[in-house]
Amino acid sequence: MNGEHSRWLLTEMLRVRRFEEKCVELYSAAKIRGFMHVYIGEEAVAAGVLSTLGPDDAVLATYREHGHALLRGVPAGAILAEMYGFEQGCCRGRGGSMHLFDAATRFYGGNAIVAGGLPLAVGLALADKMSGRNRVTACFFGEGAVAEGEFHESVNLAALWQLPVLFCCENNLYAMGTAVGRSESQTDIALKASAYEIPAWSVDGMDVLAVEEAARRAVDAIRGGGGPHFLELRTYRFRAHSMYDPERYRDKAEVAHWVERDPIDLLRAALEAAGELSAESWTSIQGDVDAEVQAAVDFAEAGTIEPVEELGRFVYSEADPT
Amino acid sequence: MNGEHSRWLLTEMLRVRRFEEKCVELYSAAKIRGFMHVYIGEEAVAAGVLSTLGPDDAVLATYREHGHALLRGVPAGAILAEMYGFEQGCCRGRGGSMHLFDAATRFYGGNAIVAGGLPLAVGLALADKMSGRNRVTACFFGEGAVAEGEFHESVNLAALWQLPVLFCCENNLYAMGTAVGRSESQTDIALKASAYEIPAWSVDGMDVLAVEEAARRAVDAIRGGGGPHFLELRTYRFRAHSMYDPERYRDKAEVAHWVERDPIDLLRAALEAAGELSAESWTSIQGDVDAEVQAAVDFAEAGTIEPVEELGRFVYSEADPT
Amino acid sequence: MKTTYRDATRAAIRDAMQRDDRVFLMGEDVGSYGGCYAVSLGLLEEFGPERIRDTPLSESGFVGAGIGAALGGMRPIVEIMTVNFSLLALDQIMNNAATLSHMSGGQFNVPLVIRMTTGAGRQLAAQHSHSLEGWYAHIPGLRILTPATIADARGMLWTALQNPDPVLIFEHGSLYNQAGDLPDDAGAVDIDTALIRREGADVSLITYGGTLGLVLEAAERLAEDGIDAEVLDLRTLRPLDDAAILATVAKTHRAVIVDEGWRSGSLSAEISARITEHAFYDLDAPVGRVCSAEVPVPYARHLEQAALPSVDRVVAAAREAVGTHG
Amino acid sequence: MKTTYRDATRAAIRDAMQRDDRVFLMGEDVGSYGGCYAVSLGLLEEFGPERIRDTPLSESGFVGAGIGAALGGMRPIVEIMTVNFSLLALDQIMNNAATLSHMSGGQFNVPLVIRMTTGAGRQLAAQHSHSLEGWYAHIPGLRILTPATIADARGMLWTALQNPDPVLIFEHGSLYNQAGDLPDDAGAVDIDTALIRREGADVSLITYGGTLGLVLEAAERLAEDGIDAEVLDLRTLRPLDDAAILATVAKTHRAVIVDEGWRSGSLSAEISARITEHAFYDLDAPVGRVCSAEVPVPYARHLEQAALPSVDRVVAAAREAVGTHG
Ligand SMILES: Cc1ncc(C[n+]2csc(CCOP(=O)(O)OP(=O)(O)O)c2C)c(N)n1
Ligand SMILES: Cc1ncc(C[n+]2csc(CCOP(=O)(O)OP(=O)(O)O)c2C)c(N)n1
Ligand SMILES: [Mg+2]
Ligand SMILES: [Mg+2]
Repeated sequence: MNGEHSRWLLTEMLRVRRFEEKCVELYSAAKIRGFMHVYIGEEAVAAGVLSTLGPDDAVLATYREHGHALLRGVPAGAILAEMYGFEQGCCRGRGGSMHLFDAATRFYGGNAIVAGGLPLAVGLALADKMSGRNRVTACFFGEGAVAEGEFHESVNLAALWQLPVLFCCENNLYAMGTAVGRSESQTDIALKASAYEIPAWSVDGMDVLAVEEAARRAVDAIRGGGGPHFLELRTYRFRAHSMYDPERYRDKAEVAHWVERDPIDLLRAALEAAGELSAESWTSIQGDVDAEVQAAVDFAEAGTIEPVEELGRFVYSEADPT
Repeated sequence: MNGEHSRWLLTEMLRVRRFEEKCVELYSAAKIRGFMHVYIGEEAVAAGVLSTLGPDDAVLATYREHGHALLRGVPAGAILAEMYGFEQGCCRGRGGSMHLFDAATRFYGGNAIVAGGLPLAVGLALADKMSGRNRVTACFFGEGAVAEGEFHESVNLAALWQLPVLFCCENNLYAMGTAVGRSESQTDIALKASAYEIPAWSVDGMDVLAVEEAARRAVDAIRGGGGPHFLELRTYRFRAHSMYDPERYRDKAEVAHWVERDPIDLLRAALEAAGELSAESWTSIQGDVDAEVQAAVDFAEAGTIEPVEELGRFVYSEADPT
Repeated sequence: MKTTYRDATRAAIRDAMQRDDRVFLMGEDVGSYGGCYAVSLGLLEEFGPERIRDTPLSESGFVGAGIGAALGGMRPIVEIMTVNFSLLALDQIMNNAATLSHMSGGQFNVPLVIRMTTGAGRQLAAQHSHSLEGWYAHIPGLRILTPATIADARGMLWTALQNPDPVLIFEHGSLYNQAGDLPDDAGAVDIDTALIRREGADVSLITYGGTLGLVLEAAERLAEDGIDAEVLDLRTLRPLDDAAILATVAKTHRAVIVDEGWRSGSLSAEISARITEHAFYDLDAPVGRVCSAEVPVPYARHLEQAALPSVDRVVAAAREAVGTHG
Repeated sequence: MKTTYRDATRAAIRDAMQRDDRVFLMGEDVGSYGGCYAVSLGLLEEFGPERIRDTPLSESGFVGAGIGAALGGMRPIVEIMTVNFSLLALDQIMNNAATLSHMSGGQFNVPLVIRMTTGAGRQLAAQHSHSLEGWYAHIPGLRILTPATIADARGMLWTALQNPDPVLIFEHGSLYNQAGDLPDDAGAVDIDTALIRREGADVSLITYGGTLGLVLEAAERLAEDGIDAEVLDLRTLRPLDDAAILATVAKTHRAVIVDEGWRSGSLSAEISARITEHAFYDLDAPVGRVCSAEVPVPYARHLEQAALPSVDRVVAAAREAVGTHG
């Protein structure tokens, strides 16, 4: 175990966790509105995969994408201000929680249509391939998306054209209240993906080091011209689907069982066991993370709304950026 | 070899062949308009599968469905009159070649949207299952349809709900000008279908007895409660995709190679070899078929157009048939 | 009986399920989740998973399966969570549901009901907030309903299920919590006619669905200024009740149409055109329209609200219509 | 130079491919088949399979991939064979292409061109014959073009490719064989303005795309009766050129809109509503509309023809507009 790198991964996961715990608080305080979906419990997936990408690569995620945006490098303040609906938000308040975008980090959303981002990922990768750029496009989606036709069409296109796409299926066992066995006739998602003739593996999505290792192998293969790869990341969401979900469809024991495999706790314990995480170091990590979150809140709280006269802006581009 | 039954299958295939050869002639004479797609070369598929169904079962096909309609029992005259655009046509001239329907034989089209019929098949089977009726819904589609999202969603639904659907993929190697290898990352279609956890086999689609045997096995299994089954029928269209296709995408040698395996010739030769088809018998079969085709032409030629005042009829139902 | 639009919708589904074995409800999370907007809460326990049928995320697939089941003699109620997702099923809706009867020369019909949530106002942003019911009303072969009241939420479904052809019911998301009274014996209502929700003599405010409430509020506001507005609730967007539209215009000689769809190509355009065609010489002022701004609905509350029809905008449009009479 | 609409369309694609490396054509059978309507015939040989890219049958997938490629810096031309199939891609078109710029606060834009064949008249029946371009014009974020002439077929594509936002080009299937002259140096044309195709003083006939030809024919017929019709070709359906529409109406005081879409909720309704809103007091007669009958287009030739706008119907509508002046 590389202590420094692992501590960094731990920090990354904690950043997401604490940021989202704050989001939940702010949602209850009605600072954030609309639909909001948190990633709590699944942090190892985004942390492990995103650490393998470079700045030129592209990332797409779903409506459950605060963590992906944050770890991709979108400033926490800009994300939070977005959820406040403020002009300082990463989309000037137009997108909200489900629609975070950031050109600077090539973060192409945020997409509230299940599976809607997959064809975009294929296209981004196609552009790279046609332009001779050695870049990877990583696309995150839930196992619920696998039933959609757009999933099928996208994976087939990527495979046919051997495009540099990393498909990351966050299999958290439920799509809202629908257990995977009631949405997929084939519940082994990696096996299903293999039917498109692309390399596909399942990974323990609660073990960030395992995720990172698998992602690195896939990303290296893609960069080497190996075409699309598929990772099924077996994980679990600790919280409700969204802020409106009374969770009738799963029992507390199941949740408790998975919470025992909290990815943050697991890594922390491993680091401690390896003598790589002193109490001070853990305290300092937490302090840094809390400071970042607090700064984000301060930034968001100081935000302002866009003048209502600007409502019609950006429906069409203001200047041709070509 | 059961001589009588095989002669009947031979007759069925010949009925389709001669009927469609006449259609091509009539298209050239501008009696038939619009898009028309013939099934010449693929007759063993419809003949072999449909012979295993009963009158209560349901059938759906594509725009290349003259043969399916005919062998399902739609009168040849009504089909031809439909292509003439006449009131005596099976859809009163509203559907044309690509949209044949017939309530009496539970023939639910005729669908000119590739893969568009698959969800309907799932629904028809769902209705049967929910109503406790032991019926099979057979759905024909080309291998090109396999790339569509509707294929994926439909097979998954049928598998999940264990519905009595017989999926019949007519793999004739091309979707218009697109060879299967350029449309499917996994060209073994039966293998691909297996990924939905349903029984799936490939069959020589030029051998009507093999098709029939496979279909019977599948239909029996479905009737026995075995859920959906999938047949990949390996076949070839001898003619162009439609009447407008200059066939730039395949060479004559390939076509010639497949024409050697003409399903009608193959069965005829086998019957002759087995001493089950005398010259007189073959002459008499041809005579009967030609007579049927001629009667259909006579029927269509005597047809009349629907009064133009009736244009708006059937957009909404005229009476609630509940 | 005190109830809500949500509960009335559920009561309608339950009633239909009890009365007709062929009826079933199918859609994403209608079952064990209890329905995305809790409309179907409790129905799984009552009717079981065959008839309260959870589907995978496969809008085209399960809408098409609903069409097939209807062809096969069932009376499916298919739920699409949100109008934007229905775009995934448009092939099945337009190319199959709306055309099968005509293409087959009347041999087949599709007695299917599709319900979906529509509309904005809850900060759900551009992929969950559109109002496409007026746009769907363009499609021949469909019938489009927009229950705006608790009574219509309770009563339209059964009538829709009796209809031999596909019916789309659009439930505005902001109505589910609407509370009010419903007679204990409330039942099926007609789906053919528009209804005057407020009588008036000076200007006709024509609307439907989610905007009925604010239009009634605007009418009260106008009354304070001595403007007596008539409010017509279209209820059914296809076919439109032309007689009711023309009757109110003949009475008031002025009309403003209020519609949450994007303005260009909205249903309000069609109504305006029809009024022009059939009542041109009755009109004392050009027909006015209050629609949504032509933007993908933004998340920020102030922007979202600015994009939508409001009481103020309706009042202003009505005043303009009245002020400009010739 | 003698050419056809088909060849002019191909020349436009070839020219764009030569001028800009980022341009490529993608769609079903654009390559080895030679294009469903032979538009792209020969381009595969010239530009190779990377840039003349055959796709599987996956409308949602490859339209979405076009959006992604545009985001990634390319300038894709995506071809959908027939307008009805575009319904399969509507999620990508409305929920992504049309909204990404706005949702992202202007950070991203989608310089994508989607071409498709539209319209009836060739006995292709209900699943291949609709005219949905006016319906698409409802969607903010899109630009909708309908080249009606050889010059526009040749010239609109390049301009569309320079546009930073998604542009849908609808080519009416009956135009491909249209023959005519094109200057040797024909090139890009503007896509912002409607054009008067015939000057006239008595009535404005407003149309676009596939119906321009019959409207011009109707104008000639009307001229024989001494009615001097002006013909306005809209060219771009979104955004509409309001100035041109209002100018012709201000001149003639009478308007008939001719549009192959189904009448209810057609583009003609929007134009009628706008004329009413902005030129009500200029009008000497109600705005007329000639649209398609509200039926899924039937196969039989006589029924199909009866469903579509015709010279006779345009002449009759124009006569009525002129005859009823106040
Ligand atoms: C096309 C579409 N259908 C339905 C929804 C409503 N919806 C939002 S999230 C969700 C469940 C998705 O589950 P999954 O893909 O497993 O992702 P998870 O939420 O578990 O991360 C559903 C049904 C949607 N947003 N888009
Ligand atoms: C959704 C859709 N996209 C495109 C087409 C145009 N089209 C008609 S047939 C066809 C090829 C279909 O090939 P396949 O499914 O293999 O059937 P085959 O024609 O070989 O029998 C295409 C692309 C269509 N009808 N529907
Ligand atoms: Mg999930
Ligand atoms: Mg094929």
